[in-house]
Amino acid sequence: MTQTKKLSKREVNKAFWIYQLGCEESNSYERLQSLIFCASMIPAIKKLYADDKEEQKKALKRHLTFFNTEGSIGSSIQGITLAMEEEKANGADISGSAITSIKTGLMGPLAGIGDSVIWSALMPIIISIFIPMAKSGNPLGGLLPLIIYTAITMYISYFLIHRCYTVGRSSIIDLLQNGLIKEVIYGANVLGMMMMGALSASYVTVTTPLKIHVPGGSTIVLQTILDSMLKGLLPLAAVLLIYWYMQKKGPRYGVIIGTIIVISLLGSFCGIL
Amino acid sequence: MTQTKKLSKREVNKAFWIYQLGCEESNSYERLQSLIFCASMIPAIKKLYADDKEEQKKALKRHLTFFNTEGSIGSSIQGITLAMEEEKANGADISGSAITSIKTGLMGPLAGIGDSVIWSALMPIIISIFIPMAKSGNPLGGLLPLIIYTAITMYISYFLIHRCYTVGRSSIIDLLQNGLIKEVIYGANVLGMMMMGALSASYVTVTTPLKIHVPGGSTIVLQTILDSMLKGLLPLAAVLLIYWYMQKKGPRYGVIIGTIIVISLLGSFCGIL
Amino acid sequence: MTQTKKLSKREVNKAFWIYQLGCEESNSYERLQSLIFCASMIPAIKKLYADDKEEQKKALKRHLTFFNTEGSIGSSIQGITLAMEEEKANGADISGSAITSIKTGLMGPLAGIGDSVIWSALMPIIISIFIPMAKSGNPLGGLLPLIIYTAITMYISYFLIHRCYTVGRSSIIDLLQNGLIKEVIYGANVLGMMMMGALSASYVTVTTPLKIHVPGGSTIVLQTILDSMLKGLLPLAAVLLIYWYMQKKGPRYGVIIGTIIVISLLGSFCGIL
Amino acid sequence: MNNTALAVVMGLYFWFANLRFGYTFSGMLKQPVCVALVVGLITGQMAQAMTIGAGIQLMFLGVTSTPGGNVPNDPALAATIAIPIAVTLNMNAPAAVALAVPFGILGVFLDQLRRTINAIWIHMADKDAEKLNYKGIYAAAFIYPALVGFLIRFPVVFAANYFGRGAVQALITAIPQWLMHGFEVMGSLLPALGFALTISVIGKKKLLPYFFIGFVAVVYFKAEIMAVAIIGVCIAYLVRKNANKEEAS
Amino acid sequence: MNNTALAVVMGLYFWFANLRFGYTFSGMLKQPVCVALVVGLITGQMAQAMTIGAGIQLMFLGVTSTPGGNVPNDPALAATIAIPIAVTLNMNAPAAVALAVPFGILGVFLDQLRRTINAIWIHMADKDAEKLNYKGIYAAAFIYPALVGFLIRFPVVFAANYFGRGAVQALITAIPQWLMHGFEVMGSLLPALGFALTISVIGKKKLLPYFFIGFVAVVYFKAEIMAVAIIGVCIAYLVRKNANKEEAS
Amino acid sequence: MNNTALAVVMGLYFWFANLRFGYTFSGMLKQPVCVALVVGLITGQMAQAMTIGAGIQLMFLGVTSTPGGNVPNDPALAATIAIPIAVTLNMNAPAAVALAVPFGILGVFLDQLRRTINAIWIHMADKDAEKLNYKGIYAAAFIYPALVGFLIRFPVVFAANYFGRGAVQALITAIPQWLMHGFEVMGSLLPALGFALTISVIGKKKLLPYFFIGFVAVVYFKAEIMAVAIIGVCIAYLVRKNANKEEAS
Ligand SMILES: OC[C@H]1O[C@H](O)[C@@H](O)[C@@H](O)[C@@H]1O
Ligand SMILES: OC[C@H]1O[C@H](O)[C@@H](O)[C@@H](O)[C@@H]1O
Ligand SMILES: OC[C@H]1O[C@H](O)[C@@H](O)[C@@H](O)[C@@H]1O
Repeated sequence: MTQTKKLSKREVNKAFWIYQLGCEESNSYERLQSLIFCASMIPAIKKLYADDKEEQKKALKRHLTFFNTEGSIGSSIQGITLAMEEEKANGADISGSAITSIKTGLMGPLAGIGDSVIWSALMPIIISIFIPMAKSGNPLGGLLPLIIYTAITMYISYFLIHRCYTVGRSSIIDLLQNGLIKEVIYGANVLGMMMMGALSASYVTVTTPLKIHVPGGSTIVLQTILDSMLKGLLPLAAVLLIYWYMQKKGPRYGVIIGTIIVISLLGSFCGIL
Repeated sequence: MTQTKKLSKREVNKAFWIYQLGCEESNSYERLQSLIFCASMIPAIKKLYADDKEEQKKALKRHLTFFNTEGSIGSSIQGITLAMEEEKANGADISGSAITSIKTGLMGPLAGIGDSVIWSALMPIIISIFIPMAKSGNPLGGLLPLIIYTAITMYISYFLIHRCYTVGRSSIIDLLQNGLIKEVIYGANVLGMMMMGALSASYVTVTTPLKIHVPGGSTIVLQTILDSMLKGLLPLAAVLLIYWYMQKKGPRYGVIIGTIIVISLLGSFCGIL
Repeated sequence: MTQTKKLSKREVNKAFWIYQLGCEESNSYERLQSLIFCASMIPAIKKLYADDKEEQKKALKRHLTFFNTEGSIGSSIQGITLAMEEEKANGADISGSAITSIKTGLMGPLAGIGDSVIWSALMPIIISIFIPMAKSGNPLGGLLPLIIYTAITMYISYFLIHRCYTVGRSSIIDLLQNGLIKEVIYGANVLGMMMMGALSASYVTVTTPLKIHVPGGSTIVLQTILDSMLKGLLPLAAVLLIYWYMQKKGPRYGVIIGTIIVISLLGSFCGIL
Repeated sequence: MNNTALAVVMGLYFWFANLRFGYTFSGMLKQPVCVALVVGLITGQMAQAMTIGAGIQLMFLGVTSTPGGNVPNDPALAATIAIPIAVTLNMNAPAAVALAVPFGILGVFLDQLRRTINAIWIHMADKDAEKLNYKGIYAAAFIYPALVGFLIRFPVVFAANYFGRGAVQALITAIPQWLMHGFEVMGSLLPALGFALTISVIGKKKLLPYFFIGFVAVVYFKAEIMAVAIIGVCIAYLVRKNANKEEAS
Repeated sequence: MNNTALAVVMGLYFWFANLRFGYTFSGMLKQPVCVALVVGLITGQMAQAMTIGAGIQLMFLGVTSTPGGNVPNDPALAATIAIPIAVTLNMNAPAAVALAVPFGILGVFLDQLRRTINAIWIHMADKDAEKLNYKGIYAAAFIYPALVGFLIRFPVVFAANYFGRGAVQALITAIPQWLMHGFEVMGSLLPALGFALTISVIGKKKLLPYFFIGFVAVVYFKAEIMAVAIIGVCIAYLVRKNANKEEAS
Repeated sequence: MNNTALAVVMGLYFWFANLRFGYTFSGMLKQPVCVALVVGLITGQMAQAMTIGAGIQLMFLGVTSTPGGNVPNDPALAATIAIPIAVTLNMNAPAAVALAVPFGILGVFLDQLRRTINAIWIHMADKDAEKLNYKGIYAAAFIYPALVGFLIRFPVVFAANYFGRGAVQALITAIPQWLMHGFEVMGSLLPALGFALTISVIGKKKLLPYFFIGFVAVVYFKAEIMAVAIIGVCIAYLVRKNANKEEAS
């Protein structure tokens, strides 16, 4: 019986650092984070398939396929992947495509959660806490957010990659089959949705200055009518229209941003925005 | 094999208009909307049972039995009924009492939903939006609610009768057996209940002016004590007492309204309301 | 066949009064309310086991084992116990330990509910209602809470002991097996938890007066930063820390209260609390 | 336009609005803001009519629901009498509101009369069905209620407008304070009937907690109706699956 | 009534209230507003006594719960000493509150003494049970705790009232600001113990989210306790079926 | 420190921050409050730099999310140009904010350029994988993007700072009111894109009701983000079991 191959803390840490440092740097429209994900697997690949060049190549190629997720909590996918590669290297019946499937299956939900919680909520909240300081001219208003946000997110990432590697090793299949992961993702999505609603209401602040003078002297302030219909109607409409457009036509980013520019300038020019 | 009988858009539209225009006009204490429901079925009955006078009579009588629901969303019952009559005319094994059962089963829940959403919520909300306009003397404050409310409700009705006729034709039984209708009604009832609570709190505004002067100089304002027990205690009590009375004794409408008059005048006279 | 033994209203009432009057009086660290629970069973024991001294002794001892619950709603346990003793005296196959088990099983949940609802919520609410009166010098501000609170809680207790005795007699097992009791306890726990949260926020009012003067003139008010992180952070921390400590180390009451005293005095001395 | 004409138009308006021809259309037609529009057109004092209409409308906002056809209050009778009189007598809004209250209640009884009489037509329709007299059924549904309705509705409003002005002026000064206030109290209590009726019609006791949530949201959290409506829709959607669970138990 | 009499009555009151005869009755008797009532009756300065009682009561509102019999603070000792002294010395409410704090905490230890001693009676009852001595059990439950309780409770309050006035006057001027404030901080922290204890007694970690909901409702949405209570009842009713689900998992 | 040096440092800062070396670290580095810190250090006018940075930051608070790598707005370009200019020209905060807006949008296109170019390195990596050239993959991931990034980022910011001051002064007086306001409108609309993108990424239509609940909580109940976050966590925990139910249906 051949000796069991086993990753050490070292390789997991390397994977963590490579991905954390570089996951945005090489991010491209074509395959987003695939390059860095692959790079982060290199130390493990070298060790696990040390005696088999072909397997090394296969592994590299497997991790160069499309990958994208939110980097902070996405490190959990690295953990699971490392565990699966290890199993595979030890002869377990895990196909390359199984690994890819699990990566692909998890990356979407985790992106949604991370984007809404880590970036849309945590980051502005931390900045907000120190804005009064910054306003009063205190440099800590800039330094503390940098330190605190980085520290929190790195800690989460670090915890998740190690935790998922450990759990993943003992029972990947269990983890995925029992409802737990589903529950966590479901709950996090609920949270994410609520945050998006709250943040849309807080940060999308468009209103209309339009006033209509009715013959007879009275004036109709359009925004007042909109407010009595539904407060925040315009911001809500903006978010939902963009969302709806993306659902129909895909993320045509340029079109949307162009339209926003045109509407803003035209609206301002005509006095309706 | 005999030719399939099929209602055209025309008959459905006629049913829609007859019911929408007349469902309140002939509304009586005895059988409420049965007369108009029957009238609205006439065009379809003529077409479906064109060659069978006896079936026509039976159908008319069947639709003269007790019927009452909220007219706007109640048109969905018309749609389903038309679909069932069509099936029956084509020889499907649908008894007259089956049709009556479905009408009777749906009319109650839909009345509850429609009364609370269409009448208790939608109507005052639309009026409220334009009250500032009306207050400032603008005639649009009267015209716009008329147009908008009528348009919205008619659209809903029109949509529902056609939709339910179409769906009803393909699979009435399915529709009723799978949980969907139950879910919709349940959800709408939840909404209705919340609206009733909110509206009771907003529109039932009774308070007590009673003050008790305690020997020693201090004054007890009864309303303050009631408020510190439960804000809106009197309005809540009013709604729940009437509700409770109706549950016990049935909708003895005259008694209730008479009692309200007496309590109001007496209460005002004695200075306790 | 021997004559059926049956408790009369008299014995139930006696049990009620003994427990209501004395459940706190003899409350000890060792076995808390066991003494009074046993005492409250004496009239029933005398009657049910009138002809069997040994059974009397056994019953007394059985009810001298550890017992503790919230006295107001805890009377329901008395009711159930009386019913079970009656069954047992009539020869039903109920062991002494079965009786003890049910007592023990119910006393915890009921304590949680009663403590949070009867004591933590009902009592301060009733007092609060009359505090304005008291403040203005009116003696009713002291008298009315005494009467009202005592009346309400005694009524609840009285109702529960009789009700549970009656229901208990017909179908103790049913009651416990179908989910109803579980549901009631679950719901009441939910309420209790919410009340604890609300009350913690209302009554734990610790804040920090600490101000840090930054070179350059601006001042950081620590409480402002804490508030922008999480309003009520210190009170929440206080409650959760104590809770967590008790989970780990058990209810080391003296240690906790001592720590609070030390922290308060030290904190005040150093100007951080 | 002279007073007689105004009285005639109001009588006709009241007849037509309470005919309830057009389910939601007529429901809105009965509202004071709509009546005010017509009074404004006829008298030429649009601004004043609308302002008074808006004032009266506020009192009737809670009573637009008519479960089982029962109105807790009739805005149409109140408005077709109070608004023209208030406008032509130059009364202020609060006085007009007080004037409207008793007619609102009177209207309830007028409506009960209508729906009692309507029982006649359904019996006629029973016979027409036997004879397959389709025209007869249509007539029972549309023509007869309109004709008889004219007899019981037009005279009331016409007379009140034609003769009322003087009487009202006398009344307004004569009516004791407590009675005025008594009417106000009625106005604040009557919506309760409508809401209680609707809860009855919904008829699900197990859902009462939602009623209390809505109530508390408004009295304690100052929630606006629209906010409750949106949250209500969201909650309704999220808990809809309980339909089956509740059924089971 | 002279001071000796006042001191005696207060001593007796404290003894009786903390005897806890009558479960909820005595629980309320321990509250400052009730003590104030008695002080008012005896001194004849009802208005002043009630006002001061109300002030002290506020500080003890959060500590009425006594899970497992443990009081985080004893309003009765605080009130039976602070209220009479404050009234007779004409102190204002804030000073009376500060005076009350340390006695509230002292009361905790007095109560621990009581419950330690109470262990004696349960052992007596064990023996009585063996001999079927029913009277003995009753006595252990009612008579002995009352007698011994008198010895450990009456003297404290009597002495504090009898000798206290002078000492208090001296103390009030001598006590440093930070110590006074330290007592306030204690008062603001102690309720935490009661609530933490109650959460422990409820003992369902999975329900902690409801705790946070209640907390947030108050700190962020300024919810009143009553509003949380009503919403809480509604939610409790609506989610009760989860009892079985949670069990299963 | 003279202007040239300031322009160089800003150019380097912008290059490094938008290199995105360090995932969350660089994400924060791009924020105006962090840029302000550096400007303050260099110019010695820390207080003023921080104040202006805080003002600009407010406008970018809603756009920190970058789902799929798409930024709806680039705070880094806006800040590295607007803050130094505003500080050295002694502009007030609102003027600095208006100045920042167009650069924020320009930055989006610069970032699209970066991510288009980045496609080159992934193709290089494909070949390296074939040859098991591990060093090559690392270089593709870290070295090349940094080098090329310098070419497309440094010049823009350097030039804007070096030549910009004069132009900006002229511009600020010349720009019409409506255009200024148009930029403001853009700033108020752009966050919508980020949030819509994130909802897309979450991708569960059935959960939209939670979106509305969050929205209503803020617009109607004035909820703070933190309150929504806590309630959100609680609700998420309480409803997590629905995961399986929803799946099934
Ligand atoms: O309550 C159901 C229904 O009853 C009557 O038919 C009318 O009042 C309707 O407006 C109402 O919706
Ligand atoms: O906690 C349960 C219970 O414990 C003790 O017996 C007493 O303090 C009661 O008041 C309390 O309800
Ligand atoms: O949306 C998922 C993911 O997409 C890109 O890779 C980056 O913008 C990340 O910041 C983001 O989290």
